[in-house]
Amino acid sequence: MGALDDLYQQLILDHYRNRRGRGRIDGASASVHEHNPVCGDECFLDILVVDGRIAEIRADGDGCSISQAAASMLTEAAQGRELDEALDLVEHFRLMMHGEAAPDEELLGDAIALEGVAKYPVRVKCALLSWLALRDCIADYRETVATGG
Amino acid sequence: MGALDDLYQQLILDHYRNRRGRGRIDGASASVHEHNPVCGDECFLDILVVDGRIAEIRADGDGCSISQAAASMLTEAAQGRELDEALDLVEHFRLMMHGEAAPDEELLGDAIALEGVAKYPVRVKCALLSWLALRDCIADYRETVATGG
Amino acid sequence: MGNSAQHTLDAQALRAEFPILTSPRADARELHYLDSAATSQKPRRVLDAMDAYYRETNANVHRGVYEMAAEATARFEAGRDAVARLVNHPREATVFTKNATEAINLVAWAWGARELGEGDEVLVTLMEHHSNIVPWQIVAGITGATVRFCPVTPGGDLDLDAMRDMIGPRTRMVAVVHVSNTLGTINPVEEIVAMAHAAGALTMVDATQSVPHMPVDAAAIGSDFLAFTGHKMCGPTGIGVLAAAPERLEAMEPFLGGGEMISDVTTEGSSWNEIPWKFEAGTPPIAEAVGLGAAVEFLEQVGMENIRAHEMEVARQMLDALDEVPGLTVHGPGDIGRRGASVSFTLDGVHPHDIGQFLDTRGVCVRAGHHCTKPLMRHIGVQSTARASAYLYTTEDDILALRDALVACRDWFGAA
Amino acid sequence: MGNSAQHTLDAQALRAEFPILTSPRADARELHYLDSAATSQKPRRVLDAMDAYYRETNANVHRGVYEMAAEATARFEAGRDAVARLVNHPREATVFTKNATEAINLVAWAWGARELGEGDEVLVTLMEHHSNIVPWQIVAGITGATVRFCPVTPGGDLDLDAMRDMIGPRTRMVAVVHVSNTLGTINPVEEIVAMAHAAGALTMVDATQSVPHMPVDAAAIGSDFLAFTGHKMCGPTGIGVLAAAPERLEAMEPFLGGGEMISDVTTEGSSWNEIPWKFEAGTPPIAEAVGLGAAVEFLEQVGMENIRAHEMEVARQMLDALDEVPGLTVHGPGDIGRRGASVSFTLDGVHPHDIGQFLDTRGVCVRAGHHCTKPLMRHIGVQSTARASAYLYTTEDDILALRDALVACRDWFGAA
Ligand SMILES: Cc1ncc(COP(=O)(O)O)c(C=O)c1O
Ligand SMILES: Cc1ncc(COP(=O)(O)O)c(C=O)c1O
Repeated sequence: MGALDDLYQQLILDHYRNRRGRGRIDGASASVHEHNPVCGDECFLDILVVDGRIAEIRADGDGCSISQAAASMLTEAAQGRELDEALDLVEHFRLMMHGEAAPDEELLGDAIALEGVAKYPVRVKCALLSWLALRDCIADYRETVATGG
Repeated sequence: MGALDDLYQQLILDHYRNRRGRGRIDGASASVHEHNPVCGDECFLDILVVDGRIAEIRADGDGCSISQAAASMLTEAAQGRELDEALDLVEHFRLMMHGEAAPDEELLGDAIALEGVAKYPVRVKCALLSWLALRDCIADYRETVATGG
Repeated sequence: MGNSAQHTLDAQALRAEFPILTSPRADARELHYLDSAATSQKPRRVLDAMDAYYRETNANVHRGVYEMAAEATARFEAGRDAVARLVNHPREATVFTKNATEAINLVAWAWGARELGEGDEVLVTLMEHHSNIVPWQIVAGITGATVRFCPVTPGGDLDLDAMRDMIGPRTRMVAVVHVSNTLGTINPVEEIVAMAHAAGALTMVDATQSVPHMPVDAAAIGSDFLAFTGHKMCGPTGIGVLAAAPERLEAMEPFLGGGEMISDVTTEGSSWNEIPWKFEAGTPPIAEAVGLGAAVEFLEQVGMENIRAHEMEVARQMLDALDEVPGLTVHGPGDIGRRGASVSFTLDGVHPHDIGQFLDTRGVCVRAGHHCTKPLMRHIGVQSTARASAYLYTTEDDILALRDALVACRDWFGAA
Repeated sequence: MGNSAQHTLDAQALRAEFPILTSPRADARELHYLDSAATSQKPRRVLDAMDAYYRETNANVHRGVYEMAAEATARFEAGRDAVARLVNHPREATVFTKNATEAINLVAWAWGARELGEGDEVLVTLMEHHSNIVPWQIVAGITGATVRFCPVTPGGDLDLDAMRDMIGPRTRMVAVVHVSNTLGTINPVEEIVAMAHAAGALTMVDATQSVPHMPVDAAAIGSDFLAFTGHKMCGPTGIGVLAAAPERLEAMEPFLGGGEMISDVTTEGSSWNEIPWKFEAGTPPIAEAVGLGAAVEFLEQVGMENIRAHEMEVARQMLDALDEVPGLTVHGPGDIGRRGASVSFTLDGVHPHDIGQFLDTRGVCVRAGHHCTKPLMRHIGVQSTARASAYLYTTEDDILALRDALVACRDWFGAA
């Protein structure tokens, strides 16, 4: 079971079984709905922005252990961050998933446990789904603000 | 040179170098113009029909030794035959070329020398070009007669 | 469970012909390959036939005067003869494409893009593979035609009554899968073809999942078009087949233009070669046709009837084994007489991706996802399923490994 | 004749890598394969890479969760990386097709059938292969556009002045061959692309005969589309490549619809996957991409510069040798700096078919026919030619065998 333990670290299974930051936000500043073309999994992501920071973030939708744990870890890691900081966080996570950056534990928090996923290309999409949704969500938010919407 | 002699029998080279029945017929009863899609070779075939017989037959056009010899042999073999007889002759030749009939020397005349071509699928098209042109030519002739043209 | 006296095929013995199933693996896990609906494994003789082609007589086909080119052409066309024979179809109406998907697109573009118009309808089904949906959607988008979907019953069958109602004077094409790659359902294609023809519509049968697994008689089915693919029937990737009614092919304009498919090309325009070559533009999949020919010979030797009998047995074993796994739901017919040996399932509390991943650690390869049947997935209300699919080399041992791995998987993920 | 100090490639040594060139033949004739413009021979490592793929990790790509499927995907996509690297093109804009012909048809249908209209012009040249003529004729027939032909000079070059005059505001596409498979002419494609772009037209470069034989830099050429084929560059049959400007691919609607190329499919309509997969419907040529990747690695190791230098030398040897044969006429440029090593010729009094047949008895394989360039044949006033074409494994020995066989052939047929 070596390979299994490698991929499914306890921390991942823990986040999968006890998801943090699950649900929707009433009156969110921005929301996106994305899906994984490989398996059809969906992710709803809401953020509430206050003073240029992510005051609240929630992810919803069903999916595999990796995608659920990644969403759970994302809500913890992004909570309270400035938008640019959050984008840097997402980019760092993306690079780690593509094996192009050594993980920064301080930045990532529990999400560092997902490092082993990089070895499973199909599962990388699962891990990235909610994280890239945050990137799109922030872009949407900024566009809405810019156009005075 | 065994294989070569097999394909290019003396009789074939002789017909190639000294073509019989070459040219066109002024006032032909029917004419066709066909070409070999593989190499672009052309064949013009004219027949003069008198009393239901091929009173004269001529083939023109350039081509390889096989196609030229086959045309030459055709004019000899078809000369003077009734139309249905000529069609049987063509069919017999076609079957021989596809290895589906044992050659009948009496019927074919010199054209029996082309038997060895059957082993060379690409060259079969060369040998058949003028012979199948005769088939089409007879069909055209009959249609013209039928429609009172 | 099994009782192999019921059929004459010895799967264990046949495995010896498949190098991938017999060679020791780097990770020392035994390979329980249960993903043959995605692609089949290849017997040694198929690999050897292609290798021999390249080593002995590789040359471009149809035009070469030299002997090696004639030999290449002969081996290539012998592949066509074999395929045509397998499905009882005239060789001149057996067109090689790159896969089943291209075969369907060929018809959608060459026939549909020219013949369809505003108000015309193409009827597909909710259990079609994307390859028998999207080409029609694309061509409908260009021509103004409409694509309609015949529903599927809760039991996983086509709703033939609904189909009968949906086929009408506007229906120009009925495109239907013979065996569903997701549900395993075997559809009554002869009946459907007759229904469509009675209404004046043409028919496309996607036989991708039937030709590898059971006797398929194109003449008996009587469809205008029948498509399948080489890599799922012990053959190589890179080759598919369109078996079409000769008169349809004669009447249709060509699809891809280029070398091979012409009779003459001038600056004013071009004329076309005879069928089947009229529809085979450019250098064809030569080695692939040689490999597919060897695959067909292998299948004929094993016997398509025997393969079907074996897979019915395996399907029964599989359904029984899955029944032993708590919390598991099978999607698709339960009657093995009406289904193939592709079985989709979901497991309460464990996502299909996690099933696939976990099973892999025990050497059990299954597919997880939507299986290119998203409309069907939406219809049955799941986002994805796990799918185990068998072939002639599948043994009871594979099925038991599947069952044991699923039970362990449930425990590992702590499903209730 | 030759002086191999001028280049660094040792063709004799390289032959050892090609099983077909080294294994004893049934008829004990030595093989002088001079038909590489039709298809190249394959080095052992290409065959081994495909065989290993099937024996070790055969699985369908892109969706499988299990390790073997991930490994299959990795090897397949590594093939794409190799091809993209060879022609200096972004990998995501490097689309696998079944051959060069499909690559050109993809553009003709996906772009042309939607974008062309009455009054629009597609400019091709008189030296195009049918594969870069017929797709445009078919799509012009549907859309009402016109296909025009740029003439060729008596020396066998494109008439660039005429081309300049023909390119105008109605020109929507300029489609031109990089190296003529019949004449051997190398066309100044960078200049032509610039000319076309200045007039607002798109460009398709048929690089089928250049990519195997010389360094080709897609970025430097700058065309919107560049097509080539695997089987002529030491790779397998069943695979071709379209290297396109990424923004064109993004903007274009897909061509073939089906699995792999979708993002979502619903009964209402579908959305598309990212490029390049948006243009790769159905199971791709997986083993073929693996083989092509191995072929590219082989070519890179030999060095494209070295291959070009070697072929210039061989072309010179060939022109010199043919010059020694009485009554022989070469069709195409005499300057080896402006030509590849495909040489078409005719022999007074002996038909090309007879040349091909006679030469075969001496183990010399040449092509005879119109080489899928009928408009060119009409233009230069012949029905067919014989063509000898070289590659990296061609030696002076092959050339001398060609010369001797031609002299003997003339005598045999008693040409004056
Ligand atoms: C110049 C040229 N273009 C296109 C093609 C077509 O290549 P393929 O037959 O692999 O599609 C060829 C080869 O026959 C060629 O020589
Ligand atoms: C039912 C069905 N139709 C069509 C296809 C498409 O086959 P290919 O990918 O070989 O074109 C598949 C396989 O994925 C299938 O299962």
